Amino acid sequence: MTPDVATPFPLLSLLLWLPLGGTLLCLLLRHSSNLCRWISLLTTLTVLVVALGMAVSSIGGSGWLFYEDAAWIEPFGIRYTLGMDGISLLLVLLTALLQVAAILISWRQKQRPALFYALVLVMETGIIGVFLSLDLILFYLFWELMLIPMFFLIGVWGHENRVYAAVKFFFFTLAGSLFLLLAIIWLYLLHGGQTGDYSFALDALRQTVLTPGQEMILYIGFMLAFIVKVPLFPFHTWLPDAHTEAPPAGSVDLAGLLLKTGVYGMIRFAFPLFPAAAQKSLPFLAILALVGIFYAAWIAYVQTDMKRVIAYSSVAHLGFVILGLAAWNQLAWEGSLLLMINHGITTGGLFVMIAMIQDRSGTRELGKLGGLWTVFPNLSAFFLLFCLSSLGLPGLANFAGEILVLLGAFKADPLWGGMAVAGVVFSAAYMLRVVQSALWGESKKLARNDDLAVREWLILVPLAALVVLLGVYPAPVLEFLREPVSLLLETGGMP
Amino acid sequence: MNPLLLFLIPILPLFGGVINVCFGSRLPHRLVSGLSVAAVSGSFLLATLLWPLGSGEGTRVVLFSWLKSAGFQADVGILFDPLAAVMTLMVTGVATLIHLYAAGYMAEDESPARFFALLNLFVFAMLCIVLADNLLFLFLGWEGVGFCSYGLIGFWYRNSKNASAGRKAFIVTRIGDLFFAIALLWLFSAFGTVMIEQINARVAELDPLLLTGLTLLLLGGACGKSAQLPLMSWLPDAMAGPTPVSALIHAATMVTAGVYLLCRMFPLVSLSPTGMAAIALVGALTALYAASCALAQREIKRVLAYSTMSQIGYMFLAVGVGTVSGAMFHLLTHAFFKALLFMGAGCVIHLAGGENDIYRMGGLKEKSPQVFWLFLVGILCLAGTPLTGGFFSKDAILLTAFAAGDGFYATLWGIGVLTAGLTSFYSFRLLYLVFFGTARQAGQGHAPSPLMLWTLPPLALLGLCTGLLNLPHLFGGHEWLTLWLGQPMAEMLPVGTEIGLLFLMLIFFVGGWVIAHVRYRTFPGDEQAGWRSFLLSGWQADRVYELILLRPYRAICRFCWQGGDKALIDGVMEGLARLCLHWGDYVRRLSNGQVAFYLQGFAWGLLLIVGWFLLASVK
Amino acid sequence: MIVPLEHVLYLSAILFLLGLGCVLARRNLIMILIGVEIMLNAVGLTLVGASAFWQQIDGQIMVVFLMAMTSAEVSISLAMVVYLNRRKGTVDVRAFDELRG
Amino acid sequence: MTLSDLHALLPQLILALGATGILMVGAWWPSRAPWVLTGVALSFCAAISAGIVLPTVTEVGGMFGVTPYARFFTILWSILTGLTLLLSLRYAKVHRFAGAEYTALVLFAGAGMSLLSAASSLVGLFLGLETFTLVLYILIAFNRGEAIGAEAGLKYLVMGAVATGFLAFGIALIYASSGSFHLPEAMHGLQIDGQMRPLGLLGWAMLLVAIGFKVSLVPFHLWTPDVYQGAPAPVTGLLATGAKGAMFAALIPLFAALGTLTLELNAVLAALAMLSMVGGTLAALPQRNLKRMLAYSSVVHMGYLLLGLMSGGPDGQRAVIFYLIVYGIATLGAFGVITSFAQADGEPQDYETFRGLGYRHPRRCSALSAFLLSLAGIPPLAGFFGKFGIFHAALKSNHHLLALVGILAALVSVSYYLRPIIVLFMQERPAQRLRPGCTHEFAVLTVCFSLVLYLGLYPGPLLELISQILPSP
Repeated sequence: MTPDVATPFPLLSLLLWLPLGGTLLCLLLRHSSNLCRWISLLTTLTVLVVALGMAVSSIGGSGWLFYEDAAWIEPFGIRYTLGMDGISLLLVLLTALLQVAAILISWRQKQRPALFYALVLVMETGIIGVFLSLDLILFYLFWELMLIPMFFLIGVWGHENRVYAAVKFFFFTLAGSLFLLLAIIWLYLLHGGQTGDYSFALDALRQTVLTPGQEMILYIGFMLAFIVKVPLFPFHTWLPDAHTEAPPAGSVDLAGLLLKTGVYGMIRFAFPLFPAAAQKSLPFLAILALVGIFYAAWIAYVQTDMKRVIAYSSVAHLGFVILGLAAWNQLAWEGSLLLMINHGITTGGLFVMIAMIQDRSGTRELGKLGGLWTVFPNLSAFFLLFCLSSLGLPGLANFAGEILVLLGAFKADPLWGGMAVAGVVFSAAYMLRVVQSALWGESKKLARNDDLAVREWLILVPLAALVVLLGVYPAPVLEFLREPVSLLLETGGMP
Repeated sequence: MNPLLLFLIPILPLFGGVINVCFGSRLPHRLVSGLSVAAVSGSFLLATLLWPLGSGEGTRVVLFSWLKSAGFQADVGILFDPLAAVMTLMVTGVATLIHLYAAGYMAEDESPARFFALLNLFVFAMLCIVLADNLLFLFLGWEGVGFCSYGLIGFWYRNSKNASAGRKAFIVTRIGDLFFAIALLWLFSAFGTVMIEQINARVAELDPLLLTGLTLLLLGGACGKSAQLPLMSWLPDAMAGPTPVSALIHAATMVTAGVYLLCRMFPLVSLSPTGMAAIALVGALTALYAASCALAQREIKRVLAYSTMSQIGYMFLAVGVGTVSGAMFHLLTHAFFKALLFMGAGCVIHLAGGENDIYRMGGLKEKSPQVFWLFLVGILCLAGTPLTGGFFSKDAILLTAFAAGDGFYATLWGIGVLTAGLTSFYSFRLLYLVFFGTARQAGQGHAPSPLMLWTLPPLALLGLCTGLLNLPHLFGGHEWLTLWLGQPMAEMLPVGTEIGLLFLMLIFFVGGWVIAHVRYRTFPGDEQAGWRSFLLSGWQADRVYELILLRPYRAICRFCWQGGDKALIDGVMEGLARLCLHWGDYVRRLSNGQVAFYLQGFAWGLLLIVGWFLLASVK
Repeated sequence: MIVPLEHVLYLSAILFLLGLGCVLARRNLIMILIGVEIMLNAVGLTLVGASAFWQQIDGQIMVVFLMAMTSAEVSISLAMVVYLNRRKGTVDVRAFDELRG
Repeated sequence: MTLSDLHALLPQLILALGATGILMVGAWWPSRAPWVLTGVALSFCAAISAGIVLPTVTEVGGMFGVTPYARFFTILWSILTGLTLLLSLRYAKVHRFAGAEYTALVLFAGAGMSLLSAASSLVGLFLGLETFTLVLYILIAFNRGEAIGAEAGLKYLVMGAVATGFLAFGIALIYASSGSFHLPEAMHGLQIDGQMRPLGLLGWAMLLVAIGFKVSLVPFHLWTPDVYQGAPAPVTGLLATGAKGAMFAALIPLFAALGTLTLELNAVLAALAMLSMVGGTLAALPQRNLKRMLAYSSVVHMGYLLLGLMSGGPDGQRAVIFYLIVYGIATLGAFGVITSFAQADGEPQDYETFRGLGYRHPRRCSALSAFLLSLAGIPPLAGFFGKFGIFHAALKSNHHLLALVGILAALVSVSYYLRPIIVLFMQERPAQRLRPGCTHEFAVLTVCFSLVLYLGLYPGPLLELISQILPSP
């Protein structure tokens, strides 16, 4: 079933294994940290350029933009299948962009730099792999591959109780994904039993005929892994701890990308494989999302650590995304995917800013900060811009996604849409509290008071430009999303 | 003229703002203020030039499609119809004068770039509200205005009280925006479009209950932005911002956005009687509430702030009784004389050496007769002295309210007349305390810069003469504004009742003046009576909100965090882990090093297996 | 067969249980090893009985292997006993419980 | 025993006769390094001969089969013996082991394991098992330097002796009820009208007790932590991988021969598997000693293997063999790392000594973390496909409950695999530098590390090889 676009040069594999090459180089040359720094930056930049090239070349394309398929493990029928459509293209672009920001923000990493850059690059392979793979076991392999580097990033380069946060992060995600493994194997056996050919290909497994009972159990098995990763309401407590303890690059990856893999997993695997069970579970998902939006927004209001506020704000924003998915119409889905990408950029920017503020003021505690505007006007301006985008000011990134989600959700069920809109007020409450205690008021004693360095400008200007551009003119992104989303909604994914 | 030029009106201030944001701090002070004034005056000129485009049905032009996805279409488009033309002209006109005034007022401020950038962005956002052809673009302007007011109110952010005043304004208006957003969503799900024209055209299809709901939501949105009951507590605190900001935001533009929204969606609003009654009620009550608070205010700008709130109440009352032209007429006159008063207040503060409290001012008449005469004109219009703009517009509203007739509207008319009396009382109280009596201010003030002074006369002239714009028939006028807006002519009351009403208004005006004259002509000394402090704090509104809203909110948040996250979810997880460890310890102690015990393990194993087989085979 | 197989099996079962009892009850290492020997003898008896019952030589060949293995085991065990006695001065099994937990 | 029989048993002969040769000559010419190296050479040449020499006859003396299955395992165990000897070269010098005796014993153990795996009759099984068990009694207590070695040897000896008693009694009872030692006939003989004879059932009960001891299933596992802790590290590696692995290699044809009768044993096997998985995991949680933790982890892994064995069928057998190999490589690697850190005054075991070591010896500690993560079953490493195979087989033979218990055990087990990694890399205390490793140890560790990584990414070829050598039921 390889569609027409048989790419001569395996671009997807290049995209996938380039970061791993960078990792090996970093590990080999680990004694000269400067060299490693440049290698990792070069790798992430090349990945970004390749991704941009692929995006430009596939404007207006339809079906699988890029597709690769090769045998991997015959005895079990596992194949090395990679496929990229509109959604995964955008998410890969987001990954590439945020990885460059992550490397740049940890440019002056003094504690074991080579190992740090190597782990960040392995993370990139894992994330891109999740967004591209179409074979369930390959997907699962990359799903878990993301776990180890993040565990070490938090555990080794974290702050005070980093070990607790790292173990908690590892356990929450692993618990979910082990049930995913069982569900995958059981589905594979059912499919094999019915059709005789044992394979893990996504479109093959979509043909299995399941009794409602089996379908619901398998659906729960799949969703458990994704709900923990998204973090939906009851399973979100790992995120704030992981964020507070993670180093800047780790936080950017965690907030910007890892949360998206959960949502991507839902729309690519869980919903298409078990459409009936998905329909039955939508109200439940919507309720959890709504509770998540309010619950996280309320907690964010009383947090003292800046990173925890942003972490809880991510839980609230992802609540919006899930609400959009639960509304199950084209408008809401395009809105939630757009919001997912915009949230990645905004929150990535926010965490980069927090890292810069921490470098300069030595603390993330809201109580000890203040009056940054007088000392760093440029830095504070950017921080204000990202905060405004995060609280959903129209004309900036998050609003575009949020309004589409709200419109779609309101069309699906006025009660949901109406209540979700209230979430916007609470998000303003906690974001403005952060801005208030950080930027305004009298400025306190500061470690450094030089405003933005050139490197920092390099990170912030593209992100800020994107935040404004995606808010004012999101049409190109929506264009990429249109066809895959409509396919996912009706037939449950590509042929 | 090419309709695309219309887009230049909002784009010029945007362009000015963006340049100031990016390069402002590097440019000299003169260039920064000059650029921003040029931008706004440019769009004012364009508004006057393109005036004919707005006549009749108006012109609709689209720049590009902002959000297009599966049936939802919201694009950056302009609807330049009579209503929008009037508002654009007023906004850009007043804004130009205020920018000039600000150039003088903020001469010695240390970060002019940020101020003028925000001012320009504010005008851009206001123009988006006025010119938007669909509700989502209007919503963009709506929240943009909210943010710019947040930035401007909290401009002197070093004193964190100003910053929190800005935050309070942003959040309270955001609550209003919430209702407006829900109305927007509802309209989209009902009509499948957010274009204002299409909605107004097909508004008859909706059932009455939905109509009332939508009207109430729009009223909620308007209350937030125009500081009406119950979302009014942010306006007095917003005086923390510099005076040009108060003049621009709290006189001419932002607070009128709510009224403009109701006028824009009037076809929808007018179809639900309960909605109209609610709007009228909110307007009247706020008018009364604000007027009563203004009586006891000590700071000059807070008096003007409450007076703005009360006058906006009149405009809501006008919309509530069904006359859009009446509301717009009062909106225009109010914009002119209130901007004049605020700017005059700025000069007064300069004269009094930065003193805000009117009880510690006085005798400024001799100090600067010019400021006195201009301030007097503003006070006369505000108090509604006959033949001034304020008199005609307020009187038109009260006439229509009286004409509405039945018991409910009659009471609202009564409240309106009573508030008119109170208005004249507090206006003259302000005048006497500031300009007459002995000079009580401590510091040595300095004369306001010429730039500030020369922007006042035009506003004074406009305040007096706008009455001609919509003269009622009694005075031989032929209501140009109503004609221009295409609204139905106000039906004729018998001449006798009209004259009677005018006479009644006159009595209340003179009464207010006389009482103020008696009370405040000679300085009565610091009054600190009990009921005054109640009024001073706006009927304790802030304490009430703190008690019933903010304190429970913080309690819930803390409970969610400690109770929900920490105790419940983490507690369960860590409990499980500890349980496993406990059992693990128990099993670990099984291998206690004694070989004999290990052999007993064997025996138990044997028993288990043989026993199981016996059980299996017996079954 | 001169005696029915069941009798042989009962005897060897009793013998086996006696050996097992001795192993479990005793604390002296040598007595435990003796218990093991008794169990192995019981096995030898069963094998011989079974070989007689099935009229095959395999059983007895197995017994020969069994005896060879038992002697090897005894020699190693006694070597261990001597070694332990020299180290700890006692062969009481309870003395050896440093490795625990 | 015609010439062709001897020809068929060549690899085992090379090992056994080589061992006796070394033992004899070693008495006169006591030295250490050369004998260990000759031992390594012998084991590798045995492995090569098993690979190349194509036997003409399929079974020798009715006791040992020479099927591809048997030859595969002979290669495996001789390579394992070679690696263990290579690993213990420096260890022997440090602890002043008697070079000749040590090599001879390890080679005997290798021969015993391959014989056990090749067993096609109960007698062969008994002999193979006893050969390397006796050898292990001595090897465990080989380190005369410390007292705990002796204690470990004692415990293994006593438990081993009793287990041998049960094993022999089980074989005798099965022979009594079926009339033959040869596997296929013995197992069919047990069956009368679909049911297993009561005598046969009792025989199997005894057999299960012996198996329980040998592969340390829960009620019989109490000796494992003490023996792992007491024995010298290379010997523990051999014991953990070879002894248990060979046992399972023998069980596969045994259960295959049993065929439908396994259903009667299923209940007990399920109980043993569940007890092992749950009990082993719980006991390992509070451990603060690396070797004891690895002991309990081996108990859990034996539970998984038993689950795979119960699933039966080609899938089950392939899963067991693959899991065996992957578990063996990882455990050997882990103990190899401990050996490389060992000094005269004993091996570093407690987590205290490992604190912050990750940055002093980055290569070995990252290898150890890789082995631990592979044991935990984290994807990029081989352990994942091992567990995947087991769960695939279990679900295929719809042991849903056991698969669920397995998943939960895997989840909880991750915590005690992570603890050493946390201690190594995440706890900052300037650890004093331990022994720098020598080339032999690095060679073995690199082999294990690359195998764990290679099988994790590309297990295809090995899986195909295994499915070819599976014993036809």
